[in-house]
Amino acid sequence: MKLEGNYSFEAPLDTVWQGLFDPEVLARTLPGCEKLERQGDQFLGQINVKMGPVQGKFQGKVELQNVKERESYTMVVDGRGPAGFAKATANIRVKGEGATTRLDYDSDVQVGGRIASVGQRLLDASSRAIVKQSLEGLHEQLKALAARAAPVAAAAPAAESVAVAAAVPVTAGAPAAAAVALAAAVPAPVAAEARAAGAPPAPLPSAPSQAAFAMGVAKEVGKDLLTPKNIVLAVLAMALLGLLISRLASG
Amino acid sequence: MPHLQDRSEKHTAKVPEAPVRVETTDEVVAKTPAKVCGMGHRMKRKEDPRFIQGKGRYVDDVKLPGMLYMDIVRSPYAHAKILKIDSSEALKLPGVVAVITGQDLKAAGNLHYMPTLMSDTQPVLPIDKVLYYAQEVCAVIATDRYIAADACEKVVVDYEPLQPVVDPHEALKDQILVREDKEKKTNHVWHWSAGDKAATDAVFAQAAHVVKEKIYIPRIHVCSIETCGMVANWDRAREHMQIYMTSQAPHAHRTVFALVSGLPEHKIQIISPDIGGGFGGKVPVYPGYVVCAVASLVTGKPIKWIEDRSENLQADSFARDYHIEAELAADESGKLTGLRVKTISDCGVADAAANPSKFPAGLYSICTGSYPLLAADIQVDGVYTNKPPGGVAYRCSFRVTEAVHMIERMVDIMAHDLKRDPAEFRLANFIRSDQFPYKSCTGWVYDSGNYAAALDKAMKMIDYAGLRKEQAEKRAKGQLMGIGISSFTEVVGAGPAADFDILGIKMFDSAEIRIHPTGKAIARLGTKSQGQGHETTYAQIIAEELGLPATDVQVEEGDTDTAPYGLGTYASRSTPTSGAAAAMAARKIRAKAKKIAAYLLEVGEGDLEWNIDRFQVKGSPDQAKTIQEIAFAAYTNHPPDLEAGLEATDYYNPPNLTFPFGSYICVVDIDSGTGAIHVRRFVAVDDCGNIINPLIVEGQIEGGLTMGLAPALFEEIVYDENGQNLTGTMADYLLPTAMESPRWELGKTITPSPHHPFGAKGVGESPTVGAPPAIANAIVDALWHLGVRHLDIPITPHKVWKALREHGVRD
Amino acid sequence: MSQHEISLTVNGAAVTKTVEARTLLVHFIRENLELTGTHIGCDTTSCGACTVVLDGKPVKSCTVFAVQANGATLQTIEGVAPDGKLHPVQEGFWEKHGLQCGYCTPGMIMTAKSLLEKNKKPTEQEIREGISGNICRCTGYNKIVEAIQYAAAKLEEAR
Amino acid sequence: MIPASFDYHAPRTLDEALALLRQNEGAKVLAGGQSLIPAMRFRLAQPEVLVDINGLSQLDYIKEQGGYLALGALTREAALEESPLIRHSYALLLDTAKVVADPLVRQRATVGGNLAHADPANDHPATMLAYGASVVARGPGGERVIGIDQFFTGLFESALAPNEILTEIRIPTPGPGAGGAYLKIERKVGDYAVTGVAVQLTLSGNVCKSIRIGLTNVNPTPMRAVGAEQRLTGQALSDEALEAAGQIAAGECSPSADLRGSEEYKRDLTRVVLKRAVRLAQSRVKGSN
Repeated sequence: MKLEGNYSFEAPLDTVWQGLFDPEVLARTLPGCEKLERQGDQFLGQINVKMGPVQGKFQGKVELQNVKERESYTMVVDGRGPAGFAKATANIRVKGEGATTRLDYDSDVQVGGRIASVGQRLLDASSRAIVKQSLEGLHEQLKALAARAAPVAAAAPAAESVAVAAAVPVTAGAPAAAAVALAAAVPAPVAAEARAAGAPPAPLPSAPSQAAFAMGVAKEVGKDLLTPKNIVLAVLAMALLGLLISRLASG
Repeated sequence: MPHLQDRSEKHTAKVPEAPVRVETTDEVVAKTPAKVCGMGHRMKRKEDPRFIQGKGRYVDDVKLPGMLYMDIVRSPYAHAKILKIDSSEALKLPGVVAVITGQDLKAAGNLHYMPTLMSDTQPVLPIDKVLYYAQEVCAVIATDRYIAADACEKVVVDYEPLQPVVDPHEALKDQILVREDKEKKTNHVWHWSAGDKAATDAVFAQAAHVVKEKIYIPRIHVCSIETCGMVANWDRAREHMQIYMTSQAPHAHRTVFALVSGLPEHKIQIISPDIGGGFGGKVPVYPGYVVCAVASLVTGKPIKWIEDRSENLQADSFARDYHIEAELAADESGKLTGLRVKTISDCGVADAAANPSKFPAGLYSICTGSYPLLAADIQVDGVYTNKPPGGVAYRCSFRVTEAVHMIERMVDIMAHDLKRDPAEFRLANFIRSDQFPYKSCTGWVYDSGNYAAALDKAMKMIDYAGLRKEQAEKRAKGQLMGIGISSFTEVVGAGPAADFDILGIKMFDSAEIRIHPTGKAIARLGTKSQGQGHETTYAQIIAEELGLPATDVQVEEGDTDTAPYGLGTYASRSTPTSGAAAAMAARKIRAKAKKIAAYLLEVGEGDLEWNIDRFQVKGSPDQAKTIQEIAFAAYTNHPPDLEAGLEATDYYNPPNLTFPFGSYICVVDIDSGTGAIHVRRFVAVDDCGNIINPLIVEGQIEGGLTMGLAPALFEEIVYDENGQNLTGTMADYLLPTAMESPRWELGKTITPSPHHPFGAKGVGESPTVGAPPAIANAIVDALWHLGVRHLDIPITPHKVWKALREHGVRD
Repeated sequence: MSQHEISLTVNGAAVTKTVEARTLLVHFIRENLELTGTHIGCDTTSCGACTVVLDGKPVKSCTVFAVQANGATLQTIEGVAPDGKLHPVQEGFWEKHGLQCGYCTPGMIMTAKSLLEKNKKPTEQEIREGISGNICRCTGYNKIVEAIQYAAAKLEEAR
Repeated sequence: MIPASFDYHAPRTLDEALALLRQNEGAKVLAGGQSLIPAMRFRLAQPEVLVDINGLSQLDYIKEQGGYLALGALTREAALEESPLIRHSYALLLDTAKVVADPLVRQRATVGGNLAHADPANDHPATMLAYGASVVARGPGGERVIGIDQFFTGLFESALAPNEILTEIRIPTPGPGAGGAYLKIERKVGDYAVTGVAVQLTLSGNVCKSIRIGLTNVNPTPMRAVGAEQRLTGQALSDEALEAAGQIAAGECSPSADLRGSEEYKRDLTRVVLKRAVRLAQSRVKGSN
């Protein structure tokens, strides 16, 4: 499945790029995260996704490649769980256009396992919905960040390829969305963290419940300072949800 | 096992020196009285009382003391390396007994691979790589099926995903190798040909008209309502393996198990209980069966394995998957002359088709159909891809559906191109009834036929001329209506020993009849009913031959300890083979009965004649002995020079296949706004030779028609580019309900087989074979004037809508 | 996790059993009650092979938990002709050859029986609609429709 | 396919049910179960606690009162089909009830569950949007009424809080000149819609005084075809007006490609079916023929 599109943020390039690479927020806001550890250059995580009627544990791995400062990067997401897997490669490009910033993405998404065989009807819809919501959420987020005017850690991932632990949704459509959302929202922070911290990040404090995300990421973002990562996770969760609902009898 | 390679088809069947001419009729005549209920009677089925009261016994109904349950962990990838299988968490669950992996099977004697029916190999459980989505990775054995399911979720398999190859055309480039375990480093499995290329080239060079089309016949699934399953029960003390399994061919499976496991064959008993539909899906041996049997050997306990529907729809029982390029030639007058066909057969990861050994493309070369072509050149290539093995029949005699769909589509395209009425065009081109027995240019000897009679009858039944008039009127108003014809030739009843075998075992079949002293009987046969009504039809055959009431004949099948060896039920072979064997065994009994009757009546055998249920003295019918009296005498008062008892066995080797045929006409209305297709009428005239039980034959035809409608309009197994099956449940693999299935209208002609003992031909699959092109032809007929030449099945409203919009029709 | 004692009436007899909450009604019927006439054909509430009559309604027993049947009245195919005297619907299926492999048949009969209780003289279309939650792979449905028509006439005669 | 383990509760009263939801975070309400149980069988849903509300017979009713039709949330689809009241006065609802899944599923499936599941492929969301219905929810803080236009918040997401139970659906009683219809295109019985159009309108002569149109399975969230409604409101229902409205609806929905067909196909089908649904609703307006 291929997903591509673009989004225009009402924020300058620097704000967007910094927003995309804020490690602190990332670590703090992983919803449902039960475990997050660094293994060398890789971050491995486990997330327990609960969305509506759906629930599932997933192991995730994220790698950021070809990071070009304030320009582009590639995110490779690999998430697996008992219900299936999601793999996605997303190319993200940002470009300042005066007061606004344009983000272009294209991604190749593969969802497999039970989720895909049962939830075929939701693969495309949930992926698209997730991407849309995550970008809108990110936009809100960036506006909130800008408003707070807090100093943001400089994001300059030097590592060629850094893996980030992330809860990767294993649901249909989730992958694409996840990839894009992650790519759009979270990449740099992780890279920065990996480089700067050099030690495993502390276990994440309890994150907002996925239910809240489910209710609508966009609605909530502004007031609660959701990080991009959070959004990504929410997106993933949503994707899962979609998958879960699967193609079943209605009623 | 060697690859089957570069083979061309050879036939040994010859046109008989003194061919028997047969007449075509359309009335079933019952010669026996209702009390006897021999052939031709609409007898209510003997097996039904148990089914309508919930007393059928299917494999999942078998419950043995101490039985454990097996569930299978399956691959989420179509192609991946297995780095690690961690079953430690699963084993911690209370009630989990074992987790069996490919390594375990290897250690148990290289059981991690098994032979397929086509002498290829197939992984049972993989050790280093998975090759298709939903492949069996390991099996969990537990005390309860719920616990087994829980444990499967706890097994962690670490994969390194690999790029799969899903499209057979891509696979032929050999950039990704599906079977690294094979000596030959290619995905090309075999090449096979039939006909005569040079002669065909010559015919095409002379042709005035040539039509060309690409036709894809997608992968479909038999989806019998009962899935596959097994209960294996290894008795350590007796060193005896008792297996209940959903098997259409229990004897052949016993032999395969013996060869694979090394257990002596007499220590293996396979019982095929009631089967909830087979349609070819229960012919192959699947990995689950092997693992289940091994699990019983390992644990010493009975093990039950029953597939879920989604496992069934994703891992086994697949059919078709033929990519066809066809060219059909005709001369100036519109006489069909030649056929050229190139086909790619997508085998999946193994050539596990359920075909006779020497026919890797099944009986596909029957594809010259009902037409006396001068030459044909048929080429088929088998290709490996990262999909589960396919090639089961789906209610079809080995690829005949593919053949018939192709030729009937091509003939229709030719007729339309030449602006000829498709019915008139067929009538002008058929093999004439006086040409039978007819040897086709691909080597088949058609035993009998009268194609024009069947089409004539169908046209009358449906008022063909009236429909064409209606169509013209509607077209003038912009309404879309189509009429489609299919005049198919089937080939069933495999088969003659000279050409037909499965893993070397000749495709005879068998019957054993014992008459008890009180004149009741038991008959055991080598076939296995999956709903065809064998308990009734075989009893009627024996009733016809011996005059015993059919109700007095108990028919048994499916237990390899008691039934004579046979190859099983598929490919419409039961009546042509075991049915024939039953008649022949009955005739042996009758021959002995005659001796006994002569002894009792104190006359010479030459003075006796047979009359329905008795031998009577010629010219003196009062002097007679009924079969019951003779049976009693066989145990109480038999001739001193004759053995006691009254029984016989027959292993019947058919001299030729049988060639049922028919003509179907379908009428469709198409909604130009939505592309919706409404099958308004469907008339099916079938000729299956002499009919044993008209009620059962009607049921077979109606059921077959719905299974022909299904792939024509609904069913397709869809994979994405990564080999992920997207149709893994009945919610996405669409089986027709009573609402989608029209009311079928049946007619018949009867052209008996000249070589079959009672002139029957086999019927269960003709409608599945004949219906799809009739439907497809009707839809294309409705759209032809817009410029639509062909649509691949399943023809969905979406495809029709697309064609309409592309050709400027908009609601 | 949770275990529940449930009491229900099955084919006229009172039954009390303990079940796990997640036990599907169809498994309870087949495994615990050992009434194997009710079959399983899918995972998605699509095929109807598992149809039973629960509190007077035909339902797919694979999509109900056994614990939900606590206090209910349940009829399975085994309860349709308890004394061996066939119900007109069963007769119809036999007379008209409304079955082949027999696997979908119990579910089909339970649905047909309920249909005729609600609609005494259904048209062919109403019969087809009424059985559209049950899939038969063998018969092509013509003869199932005829079987139900036969039963409707037979029941009408009896009234 | 075997569900994972869970704890099960069968409350006798609504208050008891609400208390159980409060006490068990992540508890899931089990109504008809025809979507939830299959999801559980595939282990895509693994709720730790199920609160089965099937014992709350007080939620099973169909009655007209105070200018609206009140449906208890536990009303089964089959009950709608059989209700004389609905057969007489609620053609759109009757159309819908007849095409939800299949006749056996409809014996258990509930209207409340169909809405609360918030699956854009379900049939009742479009119908309730067309009716301008409202939904009654009970939570710890008591009862609130949610307009249907505010009810669906996302893919499988509704305005119901996790500790709330949907108790009633209210459909305004159609006035004089009102008519409705639901047309669903499905591949076979039991399938989700390729597209579905629910129309409820009020005519004055041939002029459409008001109209609401709901669409099924052509958007991530159940939606109204607002643009199409605007195009038709106050207009004579000419072929041109219907075609224009159909085109607007095709543009304002956002279907996804799946095995049912392409995005383009679903948009075009929505256009075609919308025209037919409006015509059918029009033909049902009393006295119009």
